[in-house]
Formats: sequence, structure tokens, C-alpha cells
Amino acid sequence: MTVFAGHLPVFLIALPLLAVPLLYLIDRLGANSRNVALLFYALMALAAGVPWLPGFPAEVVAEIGGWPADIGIELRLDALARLFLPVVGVIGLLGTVAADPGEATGPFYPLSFLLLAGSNGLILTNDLFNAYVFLEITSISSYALVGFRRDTRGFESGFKYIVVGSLASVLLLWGIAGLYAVSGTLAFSRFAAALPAVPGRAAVAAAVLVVVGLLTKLGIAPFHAWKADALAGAPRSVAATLAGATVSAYFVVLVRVLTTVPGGIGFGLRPATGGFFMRLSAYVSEFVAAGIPGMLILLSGASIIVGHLTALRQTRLSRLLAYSSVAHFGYIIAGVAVGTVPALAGAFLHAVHHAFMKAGLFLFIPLAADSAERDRITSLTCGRTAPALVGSAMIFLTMGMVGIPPAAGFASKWILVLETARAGAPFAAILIALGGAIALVYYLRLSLAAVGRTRSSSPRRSPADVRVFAAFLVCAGYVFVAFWATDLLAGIAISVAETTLGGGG
Amino acid sequence: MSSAQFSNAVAATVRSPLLDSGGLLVAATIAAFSLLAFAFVAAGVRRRFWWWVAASVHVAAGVLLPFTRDLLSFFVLWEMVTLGAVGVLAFEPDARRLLRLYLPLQLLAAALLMSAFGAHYGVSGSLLLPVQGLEAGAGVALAALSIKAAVIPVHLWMTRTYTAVRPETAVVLSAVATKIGVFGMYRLISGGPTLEIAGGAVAVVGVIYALRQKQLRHFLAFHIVSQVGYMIAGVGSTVAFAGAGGLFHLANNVVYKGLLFMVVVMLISRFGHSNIYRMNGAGRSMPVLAVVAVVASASISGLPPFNGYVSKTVIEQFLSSPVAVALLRIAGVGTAISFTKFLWYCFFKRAEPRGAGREDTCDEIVGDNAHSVPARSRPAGGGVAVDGRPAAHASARRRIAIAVILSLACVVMGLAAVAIFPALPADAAVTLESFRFGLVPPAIGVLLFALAYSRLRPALERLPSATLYTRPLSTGATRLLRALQEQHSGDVRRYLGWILMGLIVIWAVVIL
Amino acid sequence: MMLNVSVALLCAFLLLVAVYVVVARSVLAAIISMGVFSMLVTAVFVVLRAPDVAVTEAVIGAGLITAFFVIALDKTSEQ
Amino acid sequence: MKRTTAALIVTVLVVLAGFAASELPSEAERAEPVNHAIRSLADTGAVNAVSAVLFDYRAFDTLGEATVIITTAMIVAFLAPQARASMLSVRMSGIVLYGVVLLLPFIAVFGLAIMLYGHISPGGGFTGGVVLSTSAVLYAVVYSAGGQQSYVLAPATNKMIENVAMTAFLAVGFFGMAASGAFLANAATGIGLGTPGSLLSAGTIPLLNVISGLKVGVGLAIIIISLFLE
Repeated sequence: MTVFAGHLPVFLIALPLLAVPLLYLIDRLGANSRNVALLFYALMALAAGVPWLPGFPAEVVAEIGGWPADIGIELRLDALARLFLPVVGVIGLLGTVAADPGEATGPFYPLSFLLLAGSNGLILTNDLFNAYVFLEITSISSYALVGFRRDTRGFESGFKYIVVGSLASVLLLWGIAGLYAVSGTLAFSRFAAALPAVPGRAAVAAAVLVVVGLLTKLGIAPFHAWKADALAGAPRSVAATLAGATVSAYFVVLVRVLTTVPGGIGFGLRPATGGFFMRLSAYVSEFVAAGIPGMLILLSGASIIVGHLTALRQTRLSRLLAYSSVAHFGYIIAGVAVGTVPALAGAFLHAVHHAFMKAGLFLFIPLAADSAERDRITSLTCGRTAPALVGSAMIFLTMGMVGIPPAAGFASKWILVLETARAGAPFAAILIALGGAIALVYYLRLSLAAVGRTRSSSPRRSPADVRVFAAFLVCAGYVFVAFWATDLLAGIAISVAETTLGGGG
Repeated sequence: MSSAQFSNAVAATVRSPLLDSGGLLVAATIAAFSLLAFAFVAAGVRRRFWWWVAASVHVAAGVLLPFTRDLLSFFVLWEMVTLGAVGVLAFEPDARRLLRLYLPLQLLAAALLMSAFGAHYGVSGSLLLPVQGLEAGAGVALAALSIKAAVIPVHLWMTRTYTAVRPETAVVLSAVATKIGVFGMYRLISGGPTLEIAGGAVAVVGVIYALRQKQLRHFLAFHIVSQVGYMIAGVGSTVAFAGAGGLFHLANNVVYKGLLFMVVVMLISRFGHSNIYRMNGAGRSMPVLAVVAVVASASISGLPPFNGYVSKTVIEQFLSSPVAVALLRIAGVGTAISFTKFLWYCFFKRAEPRGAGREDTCDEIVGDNAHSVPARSRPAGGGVAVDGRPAAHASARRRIAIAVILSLACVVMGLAAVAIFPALPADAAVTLESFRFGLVPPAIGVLLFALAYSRLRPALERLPSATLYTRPLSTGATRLLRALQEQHSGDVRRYLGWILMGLIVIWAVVIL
Repeated sequence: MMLNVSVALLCAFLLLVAVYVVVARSVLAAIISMGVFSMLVTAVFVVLRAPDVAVTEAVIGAGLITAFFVIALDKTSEQ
Repeated sequence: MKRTTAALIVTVLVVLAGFAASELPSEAERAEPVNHAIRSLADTGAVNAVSAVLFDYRAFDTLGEATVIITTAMIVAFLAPQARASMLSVRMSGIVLYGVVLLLPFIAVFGLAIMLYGHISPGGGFTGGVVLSTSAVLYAVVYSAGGQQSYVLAPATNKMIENVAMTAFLAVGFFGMAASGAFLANAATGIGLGTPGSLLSAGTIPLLNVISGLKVGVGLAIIIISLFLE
């Protein structure tokens, strides 16, 4: 067990990479590679769950090439990785399973394995530059997957994604170089020791670059504008994977950066006193004085406002969902920036819930739109497979997105509101709470439009439909089960947050 | 918050509900009234199964809300009340338009409440229902509760919804929606003289706006605003007896306001319109209804043997601010004028000839008549024909019976007030003495109506609408959204510009 | 000292070329100048005693990237 | 307007970056590179410290970088379907045709040399691979002009080489894992580092050099040829 555990991080990255030549070989032999790919993907998703088995060590460190972290690269399967590996694996699997077989030709499955390898690498690596490399693998394969339909919209989306993503990568690389120049190390676990507790100008500037690069990848206002354009042109299954799995991997890197680089999170705001405007200005000045975390709080506020308000006027479902993602990552970043253990736990919980909810809603599009091109809200119907079930599952997912009780999104949002308010960022709390109000307006519009009509034409039941349907139901089921398991999940998230904050300091 | 806290919060409510007399009173009243209201609805019209489910959720959440011990369950039930109402409204013929107004305001309230709870939790570290009011975020919570209670600048959702839904729906909704806002104030806010005066002011302004209405349902809706003012003055007071009075007023209001809505439903279904001035002396053709209406009006105006008298007296007696008391007295007179007008025009006076007086000048919603007549092809003078079912005299009789039961309840609640609600002061009962003082304000009201109403009416109708601020607000919002849309129009150069500018700002702030 | 001066000179020249790349009217001229830019960077790396990076920069920056851009220019200006 | 805004943004960025960078430690304050070079010779047997870093200490990054190139090659080949050569419709003159044939062996040998001597002298798999790819590209460009397509290696073969190289890289990694417990281990596997400076020294580094050189070279050849022949 221990030997295997020590190798697991490597396997989680190397095996998906190995799948690429393997699939090529199978293709050359003339066999149908899809089923093999799906099976292999399912195995990888299962492997991602292995760290949860009893008896698995709490933290596994795999030193690549046998070199320690200050000179080589190490992979670290810690609590944070353990939480997000299954999320990435399962959602990636759902997205791959739900892919339209007509579209999923050529290098589709190899690319999805590269996406998985990159995401797993992002989550596991303890090395900033190595994270950059995996980020590139992830990004490049997602650029291609976004434009995979090879139609004008797809190419346009892919192009915009590439341009903005490249800028983000450049900023990131610049920041990584800066951090290395200042600290002489690239390992997350060494930054704290290598940098002074009050970091200098250069270190902070470099850290800002890294953070901004990651925020751009995540889509936080004002770095978010590409998101809807990119996701709107992507095949739906790909959009589900990107919005659920890949983003989670980026998020993990952001958390690692913020918890290890001095000047990161955990700054402790104090409640201000005085009249409203005095208080407001005191808060703002305190945020500014708080450096990066303070900026993150302000950015998260901007994301929530901009994301939700922009989503209000969208006519296409994929764009609406993309902007809603912007807002939800605003919530999550607010929790992260506050940096107390429970707030961070709330952020993790919300990230996990959001991944499933958003992936589910993206999978709703192929069920509800009458063609791949059209996802206008007004032309959606509640689907061709088992309409009542699809409709109710969709409403349930939207309830989760809004944060209404019997769906999982409520619990995490509730925790986020309480804890941001508690930690001295009540404006973030108010915005998170208000965000739900705006969200319900557009999600209700969506629900009324989609559920109000069932398709009149004859139902077309294809195997692909059944698969999309199954993947969609898994997401909805998760959102349902997770609400009733809030206790368990919150407990896990809290322990993860504790180790994340404790280990980084 | 830890997971243990989270589960405890839920479990606490389920295992050990909070049983105090105030909560019991409110819950019991809502439950009892809602049963009658359901029967009332069922007597006349056929509603879909899911309508009943939604309405039941709405009412059940309202009934459970007083028993919660912690803020989490409070919030959840609060949301359930809203969602139930959304479900009910979704079955209305004009659901989209209704929800467009109803939802944002309700959700704003929910969001504000949630963040207020967050602030309280932040300061106190506990999610249990606070004994002394919220320790932090009370202002935000008050804003949320005011929206729910339909206090005057944010009353819009209530007046517009209650006047645009099918009339029976308003009967069901009137029992819970605004009331839990007031009840929330009772539970969450530790008030003071400011809140008392604010309540008094709301009562007066509500009455003034009610006086100028000519559609029955607008008239009742603005009276809800006014009555909520009374309740706020009561529960917002720090004096315990005033709080009890406020709660008792809440319970009374559920009964007599529901009763008034029922009367209005029957009037509308009888006459096919809801213009007060064209009811054509319904008292002659519907004598029982007239008696019921008199009882309800007397109750709301605070006439002695009825329940409204008791609660109003208790509130006025124990308020700490004399200004608030004065305001409530004025509102009382206004209520009396208003309901004298109601009774006079609807039941006793013959109709004004059509075209006399300016039609439809001061109603908040232009299209009221279209909605107050549910079935397009209603036979003139016939009975109820909602959802295409022919009216039956039996159903009308059943409805009258329900109304009579409720008017009896008004009397019983007035006479046995202390027995029903022990938190009231012991001398709150109706005595002979009370007739001497209690009759004075209504008498003034009647007198003023007789002498001055015809002169007052044009002046009232010239008042600016209470929804003066909505148009600039909505244009501003539209403009903002359009500008946002502009920024996301697909121009990559603009996206890159935003990224770099964001970077510059953050850098400037962080390193300079 | 000598090293610093030469690096500074090269860097100044780099800056000039970079500005020219941005403001050049002809796209082809801009692409070629980018090649020049890469060669200058190569020189800087050589001066800074980083021959590995210099070789890579020469091959990729000056050769490959320029080729890519020329291809792209050709493909796009054809229509 | 737009130009002014852009210029303004860039200027402010440069100023801020310069301000931040002014605090970077100077070269004198850092003695690590020297230490690295000395240490790397002992650790890996590679004279060229850069190669030691690229193919031993941080071989995992190299694996990732090579994967990036493979990914890109895969994407470009997929997104830009091969059509008739449309770019160079002119026929090349005889001088060019023969010149290229004469030149090709030299380019290839130069690329191979850079690749094989990567652990001894400046260069390495990446650079060598790029040089190698230029020979393939040159041939394809020159001889595909005028309509017919001819390559040094057929596209299918290119893809095959690419996948084999990918597998080989991972196989080296798993070999390290099997032999010493660490993925991509070199000296720890006990294969012997040899005499520093000789061609067969530094353990797996030359092997990885060749593998990644093939990967990069073939990948870039696929990319450029696909773009040309789109």
C-alpha cells in the first residue's frame, strides 16, 4: 500500500499521458478507441478516489527523479489535492462520456486525456514552474477543445480564448520568474522560508502577476470578459468539463500560491466603527492596506456584481452560465481572501458544489437545445429524454446555483456569507447574499422558459442522449445528496482548510 | 462555522421548537385562517393540484416560522414562504409580469436578511435566535423585514401583486406574506422610540394613500401598509406589553384583513368590477355580506367589542413615544374615514352615474380591471365563473358561511383577548368603560367623512403616486446593464485592455 | 564593467527595435524586425554567458517564430 | 485614441514593473548558479549544467514541455486539414532544389550533434529538435511547391515517431521508478554516470535528449508542414 501510495501522484499524471500514444496505437490498429478511452478515463477517475481509502497516508510526497523540492520537482498529494482530484476526475469523465460521438473524432479523446493529465498535475505539483507547464498543457488542450467543432463560432471562441489565455500565461511566467529571482526557489512549500515575512516590493509585484494570471484563467472581473465568448462556442460537453473540472484545478493552484507566498491570505480584517461612510472608507483603506487579499476581496465583489448583472441580459444559455460562473468564483475568492479556516472551507465546499452544478447545467444544453448551434433561452425545451425528469433536475440545479435550501449550493453559500461577515468583510457577505437574489431572477427566467414547453416533435432517442442524460443526472444527484451530506462535506472541507492554512504558514 | 454547528442549527428546531405565547398565537391564527381561506377558495374555483401544493408550502412555512429556535431555520422557512408565494403566483394568468416585480424585491429581502444574519453570527458567534435582537446587522435586517412587511417606500411588490392576482389568491397570500416580516421584527430587532415613530408614520401615510384609492383591492392593499405601521409601532417598542399588543394586532389583522379580502372577492364576483364608487348599494342584495363587512370594518377601525379595538388600545397605551401615539391616533381616524367610505359606497349608496368623477386617475395599476375580472366572458350580474366553471349558489353560501365564522372570530378575539393571548396586560379586556373612549376616534372618522370627504377627495387624488421613484430607477438599471453588455461584446482588444488595466491598478495599490 | 556596458547598449538597441516592431506600418517589416529582435536577445544571452539559452533563442525566436509569422501573413493576406 | 490608450497602458506598466524590479537582488547577492554547476556535475554527470537541470533535476518539466509541443502538433494537424500546397505556387529553380538536397544532410547532422552532445556542450534536445525539424520543413516546402506533396517522412510516420517518443520518455520515467522508486530517476537507478565529458555519460540524460529532440523535431515539422499545406 505504501509503495503504491508513493507512486500514485505520478501515475495520476503519467498514465493519462500514456493514454495519448495508446489511443493512437489503437486507432492505427483500426479498433474503436472510444470505449477504450472511456474505460481508461473511468479508471483514472477511480484512481483519483483512491486517496480516500482508509489506510492511505495523509500526505504523500513523490520526489521526481529523487531530487528534493528545492532542486527538483515534487508532487504532493495533500488534503487539498485529495479533495479536488476526484472532482476533476469525475467531472472530466462526465464531460467525456457526454461528448457527442459525431463531434468526438480525431484527437478528441487524446486531448481530453491531456486535459486530465494537466489538471491532475496542477493539483498535485508542489512546484510553481511545473504548475506553469501543466497549466500550459491544460490551456492548450482546452483551446483546441473549445474550437473543436471547426465551425466559425468554434474558431472564433478558440481564438479569443487563446489570445487572452496567452496573455495570462505571459503574466504568470513573468511573475514566476520574478518570484524565483527574489526567493531562489520554486517550491510552494519553500516560499515561506525563502521570503521575508513582510515581502518586499519585487516579491509582491511578482506574486500579483502570478495571482492575476491565475485570476484571468479563473475568470474574475475585470479579467473575465473572455469567458462567455470561449464557452459559448465550445461543444457542450467540453464546456461542462472546462467550467467544472479545469477551473477547479486552476483554483487549487491559486489557493496554493495564496497560502504559501508571504503576503498571501489570512490577514484578519477588523470591523470598523463610525457612520456608514466612515465605515465604508475605513473598510476600503483597510482592504488596500491588506495588500493582495484585500485586492482579492474587492475583485470578488466586482466579479459578483458584474457577473450577475451581465448574466441578467443574456439570451443564450451558455453565455448566461459563463457569467454566472464569474459571479460564483467571486463568492469563492471572497472566501479564500478572507482566509480564516471556516471561510476557506466554505470556499472549497462552494468550489466543489459549483463544479457539479455548473457542469450539470452545461450538460442540460445538449438535452434541451434542438441543435448544437442554438442555445437561445427562448428556444430551449425541457428535453427529449424523459422530459419531466430533465425539467425537475434542471430546476434543482438552478436552485443549487441560486442557493435555495434543498440543493447543495445553499449550504456552502450560507457558510460563505456567515464567515465573510464574521471575518470583517461584511460587504462581501452582503454581495454574496444579494448575488443570489439577482441570480434567481435569471435562473427563474431560464426555468420558466425551458420547463414551460415540452418538445412537440417526435422524440429522437439516441445512445448519445442517454449518455448525456446520465451524466446530467449524476450532477443533479450529487447536488441533492451533497445537501443532505452537508455535515460530512463541511467537516472534510474544514479539515482540508486547516491543513492548507497550517501547512503553508 | 463548523459542521457540528450546522447540523445542530437544523436539529435544534426540529427537536425542540421554540414555544412562546406570541409565536403560538401567530402560528395558530395563520393556520386557522389559512384553513378557512383554503375552504373559501375551494368553494368557488377550481385550482390545479400544484397550486394547492405551492399554497400549502407558503402557509406551512409561515406557520412553522414562529417556532424556529435558530437563524438558519428562520432563513430557510423565510425562503420557503417566498417560494411558495412564487409558486402560487406562477399560476396566475399574468405570472410573468407579477414575478418580475415580486421576485427581485423578495430576493433582495432574503439576501439582506442573510447578510444580516452573517453579521450577527460574526459578532456573537452563535446562530441561535437572539434574545435581545441582532447584535450586528440590525439595520440591514430591518431593511429586509421592511421589504417583507411592505413598508411604504418598498410596498410596491405587495400593492401591485395583491391587486393584479385573481381575487381569491390575495385572500390566501394576505395571511402570511407581510405578517412574517412583522413577526421577524418582533423576533430579531430590539426597537425603540424611533421604530415606534416610524411605525406611526407608515400607518398615517398608508391611510392617506388608501383614502385616495377607488379600486377596492388597491384600497385594501394600502390598508395593509397602514396596519403594518401599527404592528411595527407595537413590536418595535421596547415595552413588553406594546410588543404583545403589536403581535395581537398582527393576529387580529390576519383575521379581519382576510375577511375584508373575502368580502371584496364576493363583491367583485357579484359585480364584475372593483370600483368602490360603482358598487350600487350591495347591502340590499347581499345583506349578510353587508353585516360581515360592517363587522370587519369596525374591527379594523378599532370599534370596541371587536378585536381591533383591543390591540390598538394596548399599543397606544404602552408606546413610549407620544409622537408615535399621536400618529397612530391620526391613522385611526383616517382608517375610520376610509372604511366609512367603503361601507357607504359599497353597501348603502346607490351608484354614481358613470363618468362622474375622474375615472382611473389615481390607481397604481392601469390595467386593474382587466385582472379583476378573471373570466373574460363573465355573465353580467351572475355568480362566480372562474376557470370556466359555472357559478353555484351553494358555493356562494359556503363562502358567506366562512365569512360569518371569521366575523364571529373577530368578536371572540375581542372579548376574550386576554384568555387567548396571556401576554397582553390583564386589563386589556373590553369593558363598558372602553365603549366610552373607544367609540370616539371612529365617531370622529364618520363625522369627518360625512362633512369633508367630498372636498377631500380631489386633494387626495392630486397627491404624487407612492411609486414616484420606480421609473428613474428602472431606466438607470437598464442603462447600467446595457453598458455592461457593451463591455462584453466580443472585442478581444477590450478584454486585453481590461486585464492590463486591472493589473496596473492592483500593482499601483499593492506596491506603491 | 565592460559587460555591463555592452549589455546596456544591446538592451537599448533592443528597446528601439521593439518600438519599431510596434509602430511599423508594414506587417512584413514588423515580422522581420522581430527576427532582428530575437537575434539581439541571442547576443544578450551570449554576453551574459548563457549559451544554451542563446542557441535556443536563435533557433526558435529568430528562425521558427519568424517562419510562423511569415506563413500566417501569407495565408491571411491571400484572401 | 486607441493607440494612445494602448501606449499609455504599456508605459504605465513598464514604469511600475521597473519600479518593482528595482528591488530585485543583484547578481552579486546570489552565488547559487555556481553552486548548481558544481553540484550538478557530481549529481548527474552532465558537464552542461543546463542540460542537467532540463533533463535530470527538472526532467518532469521537460516531459511537460514536450507534451505541449505534441499537443500543439496534434491540434494543428487536426484543425488545419492538409490540402494542396497553396502557399508557394511558384516552381523552385534548379539551384534551390539541388542546393536544398545538398544542404539537408548538413542540417540534419548539425541538429543531431546538438542533440547528442547536449549534456556536454550548449544545446540539447529542444534546440537539436528544432534544427532537425527545419530540414524536414525545408524539404517539404521546396519539393511540395507546384502541387505535388513530398516529404522526408510521411505525416503518418511523423505521428508514429512522435507517439513512440512520448512512450519512450514515459518508459524512461517508469524505468527510474522501477529501479529506484522515483519517477525519472537517473543516477539513483545505478546505471552509472560514466566519465564526465564523454559521449556516453550522464546516465539517462543523452537518451532523454534524443527522445525529446525527436519529439520536438517531429512535432514542429508536423506543425509547420500542416500550416504550409493548409
